[in-house]
Amino acid sequence: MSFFKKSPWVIHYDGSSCNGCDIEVLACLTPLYDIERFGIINTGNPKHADVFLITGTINEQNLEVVRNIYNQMPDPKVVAAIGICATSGGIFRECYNVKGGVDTAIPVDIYIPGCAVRPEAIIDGVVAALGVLEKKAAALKTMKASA
Amino acid sequence: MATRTIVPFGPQHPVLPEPIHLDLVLEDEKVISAIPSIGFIHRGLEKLVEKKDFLEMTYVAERICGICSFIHGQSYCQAIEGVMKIDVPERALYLRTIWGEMSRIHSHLLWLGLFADGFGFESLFMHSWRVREKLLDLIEETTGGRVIFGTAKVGGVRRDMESLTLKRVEDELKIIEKMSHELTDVFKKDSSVKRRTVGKGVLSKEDAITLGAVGPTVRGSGIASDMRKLGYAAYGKISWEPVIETGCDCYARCMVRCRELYQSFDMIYQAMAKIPDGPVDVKVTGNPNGEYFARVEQPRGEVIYYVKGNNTKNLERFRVRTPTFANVPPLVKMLGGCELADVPVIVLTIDPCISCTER
Amino acid sequence: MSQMSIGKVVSRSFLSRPATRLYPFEKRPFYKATRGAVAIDIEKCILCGICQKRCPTAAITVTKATKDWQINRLRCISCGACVDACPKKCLWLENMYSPAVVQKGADDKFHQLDKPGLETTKA
Amino acid sequence: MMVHVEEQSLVVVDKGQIVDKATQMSKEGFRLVQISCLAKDSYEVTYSFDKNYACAHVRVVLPKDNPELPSITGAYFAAFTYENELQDLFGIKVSGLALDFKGKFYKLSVKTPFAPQPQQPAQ
Amino acid sequence: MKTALCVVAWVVIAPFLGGLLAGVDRIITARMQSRVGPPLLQPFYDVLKLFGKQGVAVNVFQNYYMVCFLVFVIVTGALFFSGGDILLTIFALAVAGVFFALGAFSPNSPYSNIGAERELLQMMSYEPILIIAAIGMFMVTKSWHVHDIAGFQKPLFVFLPGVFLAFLFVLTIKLRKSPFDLSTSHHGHQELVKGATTEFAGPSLAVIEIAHWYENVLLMGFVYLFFAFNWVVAIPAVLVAYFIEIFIDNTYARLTWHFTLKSSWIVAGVCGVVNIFLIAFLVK
Amino acid sequence: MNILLFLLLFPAAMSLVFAILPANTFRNALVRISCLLIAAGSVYAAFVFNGQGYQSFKVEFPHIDMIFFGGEMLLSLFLLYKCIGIKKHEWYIPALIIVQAGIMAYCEMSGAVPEVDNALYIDNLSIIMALIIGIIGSVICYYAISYMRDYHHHNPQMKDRQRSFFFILFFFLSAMFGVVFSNNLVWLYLFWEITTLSSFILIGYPKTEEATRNAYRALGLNLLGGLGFAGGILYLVKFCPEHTVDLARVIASGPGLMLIPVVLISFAGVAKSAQMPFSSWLLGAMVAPTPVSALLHSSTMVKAGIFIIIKFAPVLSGTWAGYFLALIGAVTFLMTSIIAVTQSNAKRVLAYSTIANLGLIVACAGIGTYETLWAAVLLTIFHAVSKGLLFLGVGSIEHKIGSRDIEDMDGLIVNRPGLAVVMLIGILGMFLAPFGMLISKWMCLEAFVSSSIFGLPTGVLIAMILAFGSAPTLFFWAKWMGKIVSVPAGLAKGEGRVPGDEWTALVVLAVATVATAALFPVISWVSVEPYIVSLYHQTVSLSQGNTIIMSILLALMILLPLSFLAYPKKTKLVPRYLGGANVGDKGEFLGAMGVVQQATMRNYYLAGFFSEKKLTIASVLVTICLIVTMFAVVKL
Ligand code: NFV
Ligand code: SF4
Ligand code: SF4
Ligand code: SF4
Repeated sequence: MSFFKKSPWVIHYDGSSCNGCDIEVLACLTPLYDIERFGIINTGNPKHADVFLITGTINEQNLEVVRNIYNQMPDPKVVAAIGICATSGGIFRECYNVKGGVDTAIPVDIYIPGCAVRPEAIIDGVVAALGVLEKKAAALKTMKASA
Repeated sequence: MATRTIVPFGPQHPVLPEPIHLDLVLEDEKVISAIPSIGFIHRGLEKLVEKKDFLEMTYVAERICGICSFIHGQSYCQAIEGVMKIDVPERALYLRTIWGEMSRIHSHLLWLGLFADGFGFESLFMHSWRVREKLLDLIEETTGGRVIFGTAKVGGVRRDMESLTLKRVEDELKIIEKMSHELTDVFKKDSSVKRRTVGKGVLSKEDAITLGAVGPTVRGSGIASDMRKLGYAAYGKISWEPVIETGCDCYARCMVRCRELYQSFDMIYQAMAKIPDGPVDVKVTGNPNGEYFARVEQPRGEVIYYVKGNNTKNLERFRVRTPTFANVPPLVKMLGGCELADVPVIVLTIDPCISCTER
Repeated sequence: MSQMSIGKVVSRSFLSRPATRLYPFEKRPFYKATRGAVAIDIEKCILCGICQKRCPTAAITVTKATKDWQINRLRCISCGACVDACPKKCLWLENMYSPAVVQKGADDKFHQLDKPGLETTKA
Repeated sequence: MMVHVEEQSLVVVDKGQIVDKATQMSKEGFRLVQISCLAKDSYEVTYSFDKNYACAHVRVVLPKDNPELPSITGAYFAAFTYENELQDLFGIKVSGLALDFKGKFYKLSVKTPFAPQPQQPAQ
Repeated sequence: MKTALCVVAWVVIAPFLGGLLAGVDRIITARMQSRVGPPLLQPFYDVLKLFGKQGVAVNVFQNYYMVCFLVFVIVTGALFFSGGDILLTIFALAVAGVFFALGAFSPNSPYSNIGAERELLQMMSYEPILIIAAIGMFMVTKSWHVHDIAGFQKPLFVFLPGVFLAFLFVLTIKLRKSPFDLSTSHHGHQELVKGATTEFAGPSLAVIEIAHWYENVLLMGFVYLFFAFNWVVAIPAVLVAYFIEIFIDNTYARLTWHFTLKSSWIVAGVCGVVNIFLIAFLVK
Repeated sequence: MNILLFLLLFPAAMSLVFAILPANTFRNALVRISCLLIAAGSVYAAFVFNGQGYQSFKVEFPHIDMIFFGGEMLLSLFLLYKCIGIKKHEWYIPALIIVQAGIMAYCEMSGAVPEVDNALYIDNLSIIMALIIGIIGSVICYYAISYMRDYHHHNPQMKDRQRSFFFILFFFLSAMFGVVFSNNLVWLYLFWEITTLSSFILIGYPKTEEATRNAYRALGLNLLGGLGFAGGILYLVKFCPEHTVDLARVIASGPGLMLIPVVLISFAGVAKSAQMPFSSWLLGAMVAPTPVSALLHSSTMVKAGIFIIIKFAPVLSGTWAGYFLALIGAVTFLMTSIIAVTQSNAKRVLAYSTIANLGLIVACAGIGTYETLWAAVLLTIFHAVSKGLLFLGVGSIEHKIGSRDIEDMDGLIVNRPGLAVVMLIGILGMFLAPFGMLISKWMCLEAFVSSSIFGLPTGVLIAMILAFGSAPTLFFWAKWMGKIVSVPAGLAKGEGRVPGDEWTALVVLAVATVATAALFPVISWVSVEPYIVSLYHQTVSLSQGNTIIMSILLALMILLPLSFLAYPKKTKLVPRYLGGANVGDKGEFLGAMGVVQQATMRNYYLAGFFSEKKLTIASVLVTICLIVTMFAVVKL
């Protein structure tokens, strides 16, 4: 039995979002949406996190930061690109400093569109991400077993 | 031997929702120096004018920031209207005022929560955001978006508010105002909050001027500087005075925002009482030609929109100087000699908005 | 200075019902004004391409040759520019947001948002 | 009715005078509002100062080649952010900066993106 | 035989109690914040999940200290619940605390390091009161043994109100609650990210969590001692004490280490010491 | 008796040899052999006399008392000679010398010094002290061989005066044996003064300005204490109705008659053990080469001060003077523990901790009940072993990493695992359960709470002070351990090995630290308890339950680190958390202005919170008041 579904801890990083998606992620933690109901905690520390919520585009300066955070997260982990900026670059796609969506830096497991994303969409998206997390956990287990 | 502690504070850091980096040099936990590094959110959107026409840029301006989104849109429109000498219908001006102040309330409530989180007062954070959600419902109902209002438009606003809605909004706002009182009282009186804010991050009146502080940051240092006094939108037609506090510390800046909350409620009530009937936009024809500096009071202070058009669809130059950008030098000053634990508190008292700052 | 100034609020909250809406078990209908995903009545569309031109994020692709109107939902910022521009008024913004997807591209193109079966209005 | 239009006062000064001008402004109690730049055939650097809600804009025009500016951080320390921006985004060399980030204020994928010269990818 | 039974019971049951306590804590906290909060068993889900995670670390040593931390917390509790010497219990708890700090020092990363320093500062803040509490208990019951203290027929807290107050004060530190949640940021966010636990991931984080459960139960055991004359009173008293701690957690901002150290020493010095002297003169 | 004479005379004899021999292999071999012999001698003495209780011996030697008197005068002359060229403000030093010599001469000349039948004695306490001096002292001398070679290697500008160094070192040991074996207080006084002289010379060894200054400070303060000693003798021979300088008789006479001289001599003990108003000399002594520090702190000098106070504990017991003496110790313990928190120089931390622990011993001895005395003796043993180890460890580390700053010891566990383990054992020995220091502290606490004077709960106050004082101890030791175990990125194993002699010394002491902890009940039972019983006719012993628990704890402490070897090390290593700004995996990050920086952790010493200077001044004032009170209440 895997408990990943019951206790997904998240870390949130603001790539170069306009804050719109950002504060919606925070809003999810607060009383009206309260995602702690699903066991979700915003850890703020990559080493404790299972789900990487990232908002905003990837630009020259945060590329390495995003990779660093991703690499410091222990397996199994999933990445959720939150908001149009994160999924595709959105309205800033053509800016000189913008490289594009999150998948230009790290593999993304779930894309949650919206500008700004609604908290409900984030909840739906994270729940969908948990399915992926579960699968990855199972894969990790078999890998461990075979190793 | 390095004799001091060097700590990278950010860019990813749980107390800061947005990326900002500080090189903190500490001696036990005393901050000897704090050198900021920014640019994590720099997208370069000012240059988008080359690719998007000046009307389309409204959508970009609204997305400079998701917190002060509406006023960005408004400021952009005012700048274009300034260049093109467009007459905006009065109802639109009042609507801009109402939405602008709603946006300020939402921004301040949000900040109160983040500030509380910054000094580890989790329940205060939660309750601030609980109240804020009520306001977001009103915003969503009247604009269609929770954080990106999407109602700014050159020459007016994109949608109207029916008078029935206006009445309901007013009633709801009264409830929200009552709820906010419970929270601002905590900021005002609680001993543990005071212990964390009084005397922290002092910015003297002189420094506030020479370092170019704006918004609640400068008003917390006892200087009445509020761009709404310029009288744009409907601000010239309602009665109000800038809020100032003279404490010069984190507590004073917090108090400025707490009081501004109620000022904003009051402004909305006044605007609702005075709002005339009529159209909410005019048709825009032609292209901008000439330059204009528009100055508007954002929740965090004065924002400057500079536009220069050359009679084509695309602007020649578009520049935004946001309040947080102006508040960075004062921040550097405030951080010197504080405690590590005060770093988030002080950083948060300028209400940093990095996405605004770095565009 | 007062101690535990928030005590009243905290105790009241403790004793009364939480403010939480139990999403996804309890859903609140969206407002009429809520801007969600773009939807199209493809029957009415004349494939004029104005919406494509007006879209600030280039989310819409209109291909006259294949009579195709497509939208990339991972690009649309729900600004409504296309809706405002469409001469046939065949576009509108749903109140429902577009759903999350696991694969980029796979779900990129579709004509009609699956009706989420939500009430779309309140008040 | 007419929208409120703020009066725009603008003086153009020589590059050599800007430091004196800034010092004078500072003595008179003006606040530095912003420094912005427009690069076309030449560089137009505009300094804005404010006192009692009255804004004074001062402009310096620099030639296209090797633009250089003296720093006004002596008069307004806060100018360092704007002047670093001038260096990074426009490629204007600002001499005597109190806090010089040496082109590391922003990390950009193209060098001096706002300069009229053709842009090159950084590094 | 009974001792052995107590020890086994402690080792086996305490983590469940501790986990439940943490679950209740989280729900009550959520309710105070007008939220629904996680399911009751959430702490167990968390820990079980953590065991399923990959254990990343900065160096090969660091996780080991945490195992030592857990072992020593268990030993401490075993000492306590088997009725051993109360001072020795406190000292053994200090050993456990030191291991925790060493674990946090080991990765030499700024946040966990400052967390470790703060952990030590916290220990420095609460040690005097723990010792004073033990002394007070001895002076009243004439025994250093938990066994005898628990068997004391009169209500201890009546004799030791000041000490009990001071103890409640430091309990906030030990339970890692605001305003003294300095070293690990158990609740909410702070300048130290996750402080001492920043560099721990997966299984070793689970180990830390379990150790904290044990520790919390042990601390509740301490509270129990003050009311041990009658378990019908004691158990509700323990729960009330815990509830008060949660309430305090939700009604205070996090304060600084200066304040923590100063205030806890002052409280120890005033409430604790005065109480002890009164006892010394009154209870002969 | 012969073995006593051997211990007294052999080191002195060897010291003369070393005064002649230059540093070479032969000399080194000779030093090693002497060390072994001295250690063996003390062990032999322990074997022979343990369990025999108090034994005293008559020394049949013509004019022996005259010789001692001559020695005293010579010593004074030598010291006066040394005072040529002192600074102006140090005028008090020759003055003290002259006053003391005058007092002794007056006593002698007036022919009032009574005879002592048995001038030498041995009892369980002397045995313990002799073991400390014999074993730890000689281990330190042994260590000094290679240390001094490296020392001069590292400090080429310094003149190599190893001959006088080793001369004094061994002479010092002789004097210490003299202190613990003399039953004649006049003899004891001479030995006492010789330790003062030796430490004066050893501290001044580097001949730098600072060293000279500190040496004179040590001399001055110890002479001030010596004045108390001389005063005590004067009282005994001139004013005391009992009229004796026989130590055993003084103690047996009890507080009624003997409190005044005992308090006077205890005052000397307070100075020698560097209690609070006098603590500065011991801190200044840090300038000397490390073996000297080790010697002064663990087995000689300060231990002489402690020894005399412990010896007098039965007289002090239950008196107000004794209580105030205890308070001096307690206040010293509290304050120096707090000050130690602010120190980053390893030797200063050790010095403050020594003063603190001696304070604890003084507090125990001052209270003087059988329980506290038991704890005091055990503290002395454990402190000697661990402190010796720590000082030698720091010395070796300093030679290897070129710094004695705790901040520079980070990564030692990777860099120099051997030294790190040694240091960790030493530190554990100082403050954590179940090691000796902590166990004794625990016993003190229990003992203080139940002690009282005239029914007043006086001990409780000291117990409270102890409760507060232990907390900072925990802080600075644990912090030091933390530094040692922290692993900075990109650290390689250090170059060069620790010299064999040093290693031997370190290992012996490390093993001793663990062994004393493990054999703690045995030590208590075999040697401490008999001593206590002989004085009080009752004693403490650990309950069996606690002994078992402690054994379990100790076993865990030993087994846990060992089991690390079996611990799975398959974890994936990732760089430390640096807010996502990491560059590479060496702990570097991309800082402001695009500069790549190393994240460092230094200087967490709360120096802005606790001020060394202010605290020192405050505690000096308090302790001076306490001393005045102590003398004032002698008559109570
Ligand atoms: N208020 C505001 Fe902005 C703007 N302009 C600013 O710093 O929030 Ni995002
Ligand atoms: S998707 Fe929209 S709301 Fe979200 S960050 Fe991007 S621009 Fe802002
Ligand atoms: S603008 Fe309207 S009609 Fe024209 S292509 Fe788009 S949807 Fe069809
Ligand atoms: S709503 Fe805006 S972004 Fe979306 S398709 Fe229409 S124009 Fe494009």
